[in-house]
Amino acid sequence: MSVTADAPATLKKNYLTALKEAIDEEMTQNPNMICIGEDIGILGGAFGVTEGLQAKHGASRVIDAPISEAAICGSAVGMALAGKTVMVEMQFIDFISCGFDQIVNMMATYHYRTAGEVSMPIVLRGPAGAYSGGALYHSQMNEAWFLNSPGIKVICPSTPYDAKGLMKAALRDPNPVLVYEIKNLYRMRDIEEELPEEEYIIPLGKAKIRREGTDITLVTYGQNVYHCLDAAQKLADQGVSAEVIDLRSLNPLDEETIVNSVKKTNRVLVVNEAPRTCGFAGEIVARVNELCFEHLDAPALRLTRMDTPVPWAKPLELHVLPSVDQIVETSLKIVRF
Amino acid sequence: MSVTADAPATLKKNYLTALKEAIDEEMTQNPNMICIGEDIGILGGAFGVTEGLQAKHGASRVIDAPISEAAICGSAVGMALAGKTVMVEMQFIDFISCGFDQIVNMMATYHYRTAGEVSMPIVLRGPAGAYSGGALYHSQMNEAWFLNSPGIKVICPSTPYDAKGLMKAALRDPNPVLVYEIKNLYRMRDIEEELPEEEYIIPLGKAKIRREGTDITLVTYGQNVYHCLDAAQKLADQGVSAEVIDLRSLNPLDEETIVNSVKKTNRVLVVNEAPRTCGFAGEIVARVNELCFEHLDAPALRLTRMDTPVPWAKPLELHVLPSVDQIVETSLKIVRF
Amino acid sequence: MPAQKSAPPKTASPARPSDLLTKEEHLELLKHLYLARYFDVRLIKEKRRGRLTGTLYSSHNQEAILAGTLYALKSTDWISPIHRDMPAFFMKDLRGKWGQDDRIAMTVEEVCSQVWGRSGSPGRARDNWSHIGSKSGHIIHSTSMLAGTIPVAAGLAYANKLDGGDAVVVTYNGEGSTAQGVFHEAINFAAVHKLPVITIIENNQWAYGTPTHLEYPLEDFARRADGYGIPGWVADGQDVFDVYDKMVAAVEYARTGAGPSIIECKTFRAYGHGDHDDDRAARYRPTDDVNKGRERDPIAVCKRILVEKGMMTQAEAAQYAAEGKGAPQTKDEDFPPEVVEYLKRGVEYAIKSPLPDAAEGAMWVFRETN
Amino acid sequence: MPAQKSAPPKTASPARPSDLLTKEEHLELLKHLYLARYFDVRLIKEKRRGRLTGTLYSSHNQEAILAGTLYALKSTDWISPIHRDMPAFFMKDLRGKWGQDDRIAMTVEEVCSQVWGRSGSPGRARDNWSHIGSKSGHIIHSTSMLAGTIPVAAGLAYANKLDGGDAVVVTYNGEGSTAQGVFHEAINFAAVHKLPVITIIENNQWAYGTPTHLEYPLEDFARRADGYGIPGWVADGQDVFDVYDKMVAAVEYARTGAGPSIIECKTFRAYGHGDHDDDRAARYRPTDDVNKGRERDPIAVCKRILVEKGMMTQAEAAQYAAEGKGAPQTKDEDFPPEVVEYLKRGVEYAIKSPLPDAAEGAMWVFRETN
Ligand SMILES: Cc1ncc(C[n+]2csc(CCOP(=O)(O)OP(=O)(O)O)c2C)c(N)n1
Ligand SMILES: Cc1ncc(C[n+]2csc(CCOP(=O)(O)OP(=O)(O)O)c2C)c(N)n1
Ligand SMILES: [Mg+2]
Ligand SMILES: [Mg+2]
Repeated sequence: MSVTADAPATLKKNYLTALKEAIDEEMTQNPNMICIGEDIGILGGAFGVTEGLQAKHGASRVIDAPISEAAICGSAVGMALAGKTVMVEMQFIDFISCGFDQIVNMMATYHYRTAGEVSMPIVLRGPAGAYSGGALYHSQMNEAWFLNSPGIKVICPSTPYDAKGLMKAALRDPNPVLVYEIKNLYRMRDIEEELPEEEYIIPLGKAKIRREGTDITLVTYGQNVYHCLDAAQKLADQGVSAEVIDLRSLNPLDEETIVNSVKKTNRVLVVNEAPRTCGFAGEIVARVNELCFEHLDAPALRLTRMDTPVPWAKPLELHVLPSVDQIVETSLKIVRF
Repeated sequence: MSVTADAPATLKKNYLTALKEAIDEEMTQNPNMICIGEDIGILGGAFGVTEGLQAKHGASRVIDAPISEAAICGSAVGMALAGKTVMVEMQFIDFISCGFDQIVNMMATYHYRTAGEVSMPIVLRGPAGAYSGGALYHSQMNEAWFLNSPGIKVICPSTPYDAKGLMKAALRDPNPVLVYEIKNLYRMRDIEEELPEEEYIIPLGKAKIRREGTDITLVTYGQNVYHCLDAAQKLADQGVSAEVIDLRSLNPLDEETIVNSVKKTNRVLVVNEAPRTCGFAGEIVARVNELCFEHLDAPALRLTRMDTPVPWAKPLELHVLPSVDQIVETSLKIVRF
Repeated sequence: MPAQKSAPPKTASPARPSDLLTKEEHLELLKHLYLARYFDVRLIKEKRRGRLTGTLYSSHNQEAILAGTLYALKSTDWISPIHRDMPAFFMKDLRGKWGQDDRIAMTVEEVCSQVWGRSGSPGRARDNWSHIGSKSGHIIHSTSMLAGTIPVAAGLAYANKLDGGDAVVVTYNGEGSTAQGVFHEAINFAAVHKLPVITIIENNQWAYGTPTHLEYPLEDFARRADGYGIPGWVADGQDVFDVYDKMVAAVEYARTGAGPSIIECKTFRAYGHGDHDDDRAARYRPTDDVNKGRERDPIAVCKRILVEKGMMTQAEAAQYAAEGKGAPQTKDEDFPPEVVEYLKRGVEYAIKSPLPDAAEGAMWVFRETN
Repeated sequence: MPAQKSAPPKTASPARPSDLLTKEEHLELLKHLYLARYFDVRLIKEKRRGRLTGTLYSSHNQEAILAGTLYALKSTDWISPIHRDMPAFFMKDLRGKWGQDDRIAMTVEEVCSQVWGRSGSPGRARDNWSHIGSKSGHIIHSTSMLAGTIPVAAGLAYANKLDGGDAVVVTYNGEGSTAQGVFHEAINFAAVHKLPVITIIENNQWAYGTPTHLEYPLEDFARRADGYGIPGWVADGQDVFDVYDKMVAAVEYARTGAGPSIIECKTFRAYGHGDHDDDRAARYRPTDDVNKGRERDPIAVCKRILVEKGMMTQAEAAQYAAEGKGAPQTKDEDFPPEVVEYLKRGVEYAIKSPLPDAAEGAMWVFRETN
């Protein structure tokens, strides 16, 4: 595609830049905001999300922490207690397991324990997701751990526009918000887009219909949004009209958008890449079941990672993760139920 | 009830004794078995599950560890690598969050990562469950974290007989098995029972129908088994025949028993006390939906803890947990759907 | 350049800081010991009378640690007490403020309401026992997870320093808790950034049923400081003045920007881990050790020093004989009446305070808006 | 009684252990340095030729740490290398066994198959890069979580000691990784039980993009040992003989039951954190520091000592000139042919080894039966 003079390609921004802008804008507007993480300052982050931030806002507000996830998460709590807004970067979301107790037991419950006296405006964010040969510890989508731990909001943007708007909302939220950034999307060319010049915020808890359809609802988030969109195209070729819902925010969850869609299509497939058992896909199936069982013409199904770790070698990895073909196939099964 | 001569009450054993016997018997039979945990030796455990074990088997096989859950879980991995069977006690299952990474990333995946070369015969066990005024950190049922982490089996016995038989099976399993012991049941008089003189094992992955019924299936585990049995009795008074399935083992899961029951009753309510979102109750709802949707005459529903921590004061605690009345009420709603 | 030596620096003061305290202050410290002791005695009695349920983690015999450390702090400083430190919650800021409770971090009414699990507690009985705190009163709310507030303290200290504050943040920990990974991570972080964080180690020789030699290879837990090149003081935890002296040094060190430090206070756990453990503890702890460990009652030690310093007569010292007794043997007459009165007020308030409404159980999971 | 002092004990040997090595052994150590270096060079070249994907964590300039420590071990000892230690996997047990690969913990073919992600690797390419190991070869399989194998090492050492074995367990860690909580928990546990666990700290001055002064307040990471009362040696990580000497002392200390210890090896990371970081590293690391850090190439240092000791002539030392060069500048001719041959065999094997079958992805989540 050739670039025309009146649509300069340079204005398009990738997912990573969108995140960076959101953080930078909030750091600029909110002098009470601190960033902490491993290698986020001098290096600018393993993926570069915080590049330039330390030079601009100073080493005391953009802290290169020791490799101590528990101390990082715990000190974020202390900073919040002192009135700060804190952005915590996990170098990979997989390493969140090392700060787990401080997050689920200290941070997530602080507001609850104090009957509202203390709030915890903390954003925990980091690169996540498989399909990239990252193997067991650089591929995780472990959101279910935190969705089962009351007191943490969880979001997962899939476009640059959403990434920026949701990140800004997260950084203004008085509660802990965990952001699954899809590392495969950071620099993906296909999804680059122009972002508004003026400031914008996307409130947490609003899903987005990425494609309208009438025969089946595909509920998903993260990079599976693109798999579902591809599958919807293939389904269209076979005469099946699929609606694709990008949840964007898992907690709070936009049940209304899901229910309205199901009322229209009467069929649902939920797709995510986390392990199956007790994953969020099953949760959506359960909710659909609770909220609109009588509208279902077929069982609400899910396509997820198998209950395995994410293996390294490509054939292994692809084997355990949902694919476009599987989405098409399962959708057809549901439609023909 | 008066005790007759030919049924000496002294033979009845409680849940805690059953667990203790299982561990002791395995320690005796398996010289390669080691126990490690906080205060399990000199003290005999906070609740006394390991009482007498150190005196009998020695301080080098029953280790009083420092307050270091990560080192405890990690060293169990090392011991397993050296060919040992290891029993790890968490003083309360809540503190497992402090050893989280070693469990989900090191222990659970070891067999997988080595393509089967190494097995991890480790039992992680500890007191769990709410309804006892234990507040946020002495009440948790955090099984969903581990059910979403491939490579760990999870069980939750509800009777002395099961506790012993399942614990012995767990201690002979070549995989990590996480045991949720219900501390409210440890010394509960009502459930004491005679245990067989001869050795017995209950294989993991077999559910138990605690009460047969035809109108609705109540799927549950842990102390909610008793709530469901009480509810079933009340339902019977109202002419509704409820079947109560005690899962006993969550992974592996006995799908067959659930499906067979649903085929009979066509209605399901799942009851557990973990947080709702991404909890195991939702998982069961999703599976029922996948496996026998066409047999459902009403939506499969769940009754769980609300998505809150477990608060301390009794009225607060009861408010967020499922109750017998709620089970009855929800069952009636389902039956009358 | 970070400090390369871990030897405790000399304090700037020529004399022992405690020698600079006035007679009133000396006497006030003794009163704080009485207060802490009476809190414990009172709760045990309330429990025996069936007016209280739940587990009590006694601070009996360890009161000098709380009194001595808290006396060296300003109200802008933060503290984080744990299960064995209940009196700390109402003793913070008490120096020179007896009878002016409104200026105190947390009132005894609030603390007792917490013990009783009533709505009068700041957390509205959502979490139990020592899991209480106050943002305005500068007390961190702990979870049950031992050592868990040390990183919180480090973050607080970091933020406060960044804002130009001079607050010191003090966490209290049992010696057993120092084996937690988060202890290491947090102190390492605090040492790198020279944060004003003071870690008090209450070495009472036991961590529940585990003796110290199974928790740590060295005699002095203060030596943990050496791994971070920070000062590690050892204080006589039975002597409120020695504790105070070491604390003054640590506070000065912290407040002048030199960084974190550790104070190990040697003491002995008087009873079981909690009162549920009293019977078992009698079996797992050698009687001789227990007797020896309880020989030097901090109230007695304090009185002896007051008499030696001429701030109290022998007769005055003998007036309230709370020392050297178990709770059941201790009578109200063994305490100054105002101490009894003070705690009584708290207890009565708590008992009258209603339970929170059931519906509150579902509230405050998230804060609704900013 | 646990050790109360943390000063490194004297070794029993009168001379430096390395002085007791034969000429052949001296030369063998040099060969091991060549092997490690060539592995790195070869992989970088394979990647540039497009025959390899993925990230390379170079051990360039740090080879003496691996060669010197491994040379002091028996095959019954266990090791746990991490990302920067790839050559360790095939160098374990190599002492005196050149050409007898069947008796070696892990073959170079297996290691290369791992790098290439092929089914010929022991883990069948289920996990990547250094996440490899061998139960029979006594190599612990690490996760990505830094310092994560130290507790595993402690448990292994515990079990082995219980069974009367004399194995020593050695973990390798970057200096940045010592800030992990699990480092503290595991070493504390090992110190309490005097377990034969040796913690090697490869202090290469950087942890990814973070310099040491932001990771730890002291100059010497070996001082972390002081918090546990265990020996903490500092070795010159560029000098394979100094590393060997310290390691012999640590092994002897461990094997005689005295307990764990730490050896910090001072070195410098030659390139970026991984090869993906080379360009950025050139920006975040001052050029002068990098030049200085790479001044003392371990191959050059080793040769100089060999010449000094009269075990090699200047001319022999000059024959293979691998030292002081970047990978692209290094040619096969800069290495002894048998070294090139050895690695080449591994690479060729790996490249021919097929990818694992897709279906294996779902296998071995659980072991089916006992
Ligand atoms: C992370 C964690 N593990 C285990 C426990 C259970 N526990 C509560 S108190 C205690 C002993 C604490 O000993 P110590 O730190 O010496 O304090 P002390 O009670 O002696 O004052 C234990 C093991 C806990 N609360 N947190
Ligand atoms: C628990 C954990 N946190 C973060 C990371 C990401 N990470 C990988 S290597 C690295 C730097 C390691 O530095 P160091 O320990 O000094 O070893 P080096 O790479 O310098 O050899 C980091 C932060 C990780 N692997 N594990
Ligand atoms: Mg103690
Ligand atoms: Mg390093």
